[in-house]
Amino acid sequence: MNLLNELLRKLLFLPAQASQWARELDYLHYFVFVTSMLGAWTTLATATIFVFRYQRKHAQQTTPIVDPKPIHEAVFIGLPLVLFLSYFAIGYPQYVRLQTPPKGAMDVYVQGKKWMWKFAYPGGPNSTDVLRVPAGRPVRLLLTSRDVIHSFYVPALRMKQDALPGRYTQTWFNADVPGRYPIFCAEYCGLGHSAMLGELVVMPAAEWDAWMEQQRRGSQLLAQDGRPVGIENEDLRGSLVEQGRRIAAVQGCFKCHTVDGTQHIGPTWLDLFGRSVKLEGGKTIVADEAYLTRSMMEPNAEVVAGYKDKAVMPTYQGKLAAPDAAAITEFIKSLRTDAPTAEPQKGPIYVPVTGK
Amino acid sequence: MHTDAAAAPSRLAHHFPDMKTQEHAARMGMWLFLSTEILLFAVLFTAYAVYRFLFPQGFDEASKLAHVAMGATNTVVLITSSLTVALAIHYARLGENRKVVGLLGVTILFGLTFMVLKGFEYHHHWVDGQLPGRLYHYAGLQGPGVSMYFTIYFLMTGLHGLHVLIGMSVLGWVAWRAGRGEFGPGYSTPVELSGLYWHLVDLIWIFLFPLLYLM
Amino acid sequence: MTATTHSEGKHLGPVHYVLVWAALMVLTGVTLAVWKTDLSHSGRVVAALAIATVKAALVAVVFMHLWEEQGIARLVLLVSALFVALLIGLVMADNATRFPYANPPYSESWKDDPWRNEAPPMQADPGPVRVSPKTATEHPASHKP
Amino acid sequence: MSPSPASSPAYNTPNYLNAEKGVRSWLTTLDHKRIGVMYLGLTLFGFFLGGVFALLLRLELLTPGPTVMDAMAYNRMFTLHGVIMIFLFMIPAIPGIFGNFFIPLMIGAQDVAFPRINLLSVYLYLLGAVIAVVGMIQGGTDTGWTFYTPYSTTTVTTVAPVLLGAFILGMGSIVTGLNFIVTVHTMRAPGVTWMRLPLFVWAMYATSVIQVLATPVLGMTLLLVAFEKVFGFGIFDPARGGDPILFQHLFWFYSHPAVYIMILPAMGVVSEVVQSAARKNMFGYKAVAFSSLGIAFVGFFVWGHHLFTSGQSTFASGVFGVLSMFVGLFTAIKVFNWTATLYQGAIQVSAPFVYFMGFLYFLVFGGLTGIALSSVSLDVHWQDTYFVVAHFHFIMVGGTIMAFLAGLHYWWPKMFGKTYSERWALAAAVLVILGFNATFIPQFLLGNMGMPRRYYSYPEQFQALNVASTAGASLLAFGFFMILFYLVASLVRGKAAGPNPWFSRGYEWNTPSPPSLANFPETPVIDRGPHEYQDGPAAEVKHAH
Repeated sequence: MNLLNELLRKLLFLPAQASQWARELDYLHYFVFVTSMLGAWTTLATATIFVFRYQRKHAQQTTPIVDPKPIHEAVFIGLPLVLFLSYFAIGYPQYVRLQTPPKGAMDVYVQGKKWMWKFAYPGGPNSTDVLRVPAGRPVRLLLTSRDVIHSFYVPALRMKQDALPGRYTQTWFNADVPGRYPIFCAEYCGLGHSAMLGELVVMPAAEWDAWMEQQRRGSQLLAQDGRPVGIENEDLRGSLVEQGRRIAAVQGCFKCHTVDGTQHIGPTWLDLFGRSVKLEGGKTIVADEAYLTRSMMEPNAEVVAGYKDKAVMPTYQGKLAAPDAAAITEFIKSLRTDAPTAEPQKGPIYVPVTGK
Repeated sequence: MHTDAAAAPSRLAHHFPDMKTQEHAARMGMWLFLSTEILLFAVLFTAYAVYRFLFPQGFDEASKLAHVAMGATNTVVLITSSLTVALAIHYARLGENRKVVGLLGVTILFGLTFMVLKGFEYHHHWVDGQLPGRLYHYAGLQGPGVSMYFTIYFLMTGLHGLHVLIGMSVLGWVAWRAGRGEFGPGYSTPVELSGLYWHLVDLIWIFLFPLLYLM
Repeated sequence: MTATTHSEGKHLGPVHYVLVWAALMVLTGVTLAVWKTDLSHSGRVVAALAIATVKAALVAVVFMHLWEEQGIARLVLLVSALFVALLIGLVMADNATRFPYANPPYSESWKDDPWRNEAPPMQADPGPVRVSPKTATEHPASHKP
Repeated sequence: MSPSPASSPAYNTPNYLNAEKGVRSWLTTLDHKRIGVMYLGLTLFGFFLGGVFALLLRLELLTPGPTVMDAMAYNRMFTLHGVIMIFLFMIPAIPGIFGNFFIPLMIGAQDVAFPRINLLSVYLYLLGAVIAVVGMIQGGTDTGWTFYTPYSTTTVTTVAPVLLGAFILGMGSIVTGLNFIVTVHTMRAPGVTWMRLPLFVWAMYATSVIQVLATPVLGMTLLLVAFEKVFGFGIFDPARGGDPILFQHLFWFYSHPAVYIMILPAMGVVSEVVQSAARKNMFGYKAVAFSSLGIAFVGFFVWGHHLFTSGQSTFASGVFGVLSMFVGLFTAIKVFNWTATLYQGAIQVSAPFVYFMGFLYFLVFGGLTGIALSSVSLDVHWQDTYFVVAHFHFIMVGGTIMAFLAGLHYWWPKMFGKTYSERWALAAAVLVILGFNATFIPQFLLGNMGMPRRYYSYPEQFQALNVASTAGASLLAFGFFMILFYLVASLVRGKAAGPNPWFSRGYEWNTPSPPSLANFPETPVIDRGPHEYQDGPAAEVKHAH
């Protein structure tokens, strides 16, 4: 059984199975695959044999009128119906199980936003893009979104659920094989859709308990220091540049500004810092920290030449705190063709989680 | 559809075997067109059903802001206009074209009355800020689902009002043709088809009135 | 249209039209009367929709000549009505049986929230529907029905 | 193709092509055949545009990171590809071309019921297409063809023009459908009873019912999105209590039946092709005819299978899931009956027949993967991955386009009175079928691996299969260009086809090739069902004139 499972899984290019539900779903997959392939090839082989058997002998050959007996049509209807309904009879209860979290499952709040995943665990700890769960314990996810629809997808769990703005959807899983599995966003959400990658880390339960304990202590300390905690709390780690990149993504800067030199709705940020910029009206200015900050707060005051018709940038006065604006400026400074770029990622981004 | 019938002097297009088939085809085409209109409105009825189910209280309170007196008057006006159209069809079949012109004229006046009253209602909602979605700024009533009521209210009555305007223009054109004495026992299809359209507009209002004003 | 397309004896005349018009007027009155009664909310909804359906049927059968029309027109109307009913019915069936918090926030299905306080709200709770009538009368042009 | 014994010089006789001359006579024509030819030109241009964008998408996906364009350009391109292929080719192509050209010929009528409205549909198509395509290119629409809210209402790009364009294209689609329904009801020649209707006409009739009843829902829904985007009406706005899932319900109420608008005409085309190529009447004519109506009807109540992971209720998913199985059942009935039609036939392996076999293979696998997708739990894994992409391309490209090519090759001699090179046609058919397999089979596997759709970049483990898919796509494109080449060549230097080069007994072959302006010298009287081949050539000759 195990060998057959592995064989079929490899044959169908399916990823690892990290939960019992994933395994059972694969069994349905194999059943559907084998039975429908049998049915399909029987039909198609029959058709192909007919093609060879009944070749036309002369141009105006006559053929008998062959009309079906009721039994033929009954078989044509009955066979596929039984097969199809059996797929449904197996599949639907599985789906119902996925929609009904067991009592006592641990709740994790998942928030999708352009273009990252945030996870909040019971008692305050939270993380970005990396979800750590204990092996062998049920986890219920309550998903929501800050902006548009995202879809939380873990191929190894064969599990996917849309995250809708302003409301919650739920799903659950019980991962039982420790390991690291990719998380994708499966609902198209804009420029960073394919870079909205996360990682599910399934830890042995004891290890997870210890990690969680550490997290809780950490967030209590932070709380005592007067920092707000909760899902809104931006993570503190990472360099200023990395923070700037995140804030820019969250604020939607990349809807208009690129970081790879291509021109878009707004000027590109690549090599922007320190460059002499020609403004609308003929003036030239050096893009320094002051200019970049002014452009965030009063975007239409000094518009770069050629962007007058596209001067659609809203002011970020009041939306960006001073440290955030500084972080974005740092991020822009880091975007140089002669420096390693921070953007296009290939493969999942592995972001370390606090306390580990 | 009507134009095909009118184009040839004999009114029989070359590809139809006889007049009877041609008019049967025209009426069938009109009924199919009416079904597309019904499905067009169905979207808004679905949205109404869903949001009323989700926000019963908000819809309840918001519908109290609707002007029932004007809505009820408009109901009477539209139903009566349906009667005049039905009579116009009757007289068109008899070939009494002057009566047709008169009845259609009255119908158009009813339609105009409807639109004027609707305009007053819209004006009141406008000055009070009882507007759809993010335009809603009426301080007298706030809460979940309230602005959604006005979204649906304006979309439904707006689409319906557009249909009233289209109906009035079509009836005006038919009345002009009746004035030229075109209709009679052998040919009254344009009156019937435009009448069908007008009745559908009435039929939709029959549902809109209780849903938007009285719930 | 020629009279030959209709089977004889089924024709409707002005008398029928006026009678139907009178019936529609009466039914409009009944709708308004029901609205004024103390009937429960759902009772009024059902009554209003039932009356509207009867009125619509009268318009369709008499004014729109379904009475004397060939089968295809009736079929078209019935099929459209069926599809409208199924569209509304199936969509509402989804809203009514969903995970409650997958419906819009603070809608009816969020009312019996066993852990409302636990869920981090995505936006400020707007609270219940608030009516403050004074602002409505402040404006000279506004009036209450 | 064997030359007909009764071959006559093609353009010496008066026909619909040379009856009137000049551009103006084409732009104002009310003739259903000319309107069909205009649709052929317009939709093929749409197909070419959509195909170019498809190739660019495949090119971008050759490497995991950026290859030839940035993410914004990629997002715009898959929107263009989707909107153009669906609204400008898939939905209007077979009804617009073959429906217009052959429905009147197949029922023995002189024209469709409302010729002016038919011409109007061409102009609505043109207007809608121009607004949509120019709007998308100018405004850089990046929503995907599904226009999901709130993405479509919050994106910085322009969305309203493409919504308006799609609305107008929808109106064109509605009037085409309305016209066909009335035509089939009122204009059948004496003897063409409902049970003698060619199966293509049955399929087009079922399609038209969907077009008339579903398209208004899409039109209104798109207008609502435009109202929300432009004026902030908030009907789907989550911040104002709006429900994005409601948009999905309304959108798929049209867009799922729209899939049947695309595949039902294709099923009709291959029903004609297989009967003619096998010289055999359809096995289970009634089953095939009524399963078209069954698909049209049940197809309306399965839309929720696009929403299994959207937050839709468990109960609703169950209802939609089980209904989906019945739609699959109707398709299965057709497949079995087509196969059984080959039994005791006299099969000529011509280009149309090769495409028919391709269609049969692809439809079976496309259909069965659809059934697998609607078994609810499996969809949780596959939803929004390349598995879904491969599934619907099997149906759309493998089904509809194979059938379109089958019909094009089968009816080309009738439409233009010329024969094409059979050798080139067979070579191109083999190329297209191979290219198709190479393009889309890897995408099933990508979906199994978990690669989501609409991905600009992807983790490296997905690269090998993506490269295979891109290679297949270039083969496919090459095949299409080959077809274009020899078909155009046949117009210039093809031999005259004669009225009935296939010795087919479909009613439409009772006319000269190309047909005369009035179709039939006098109203034909039909005394037998279509495609009955039980009697000898004497009956053939009698039947053909």
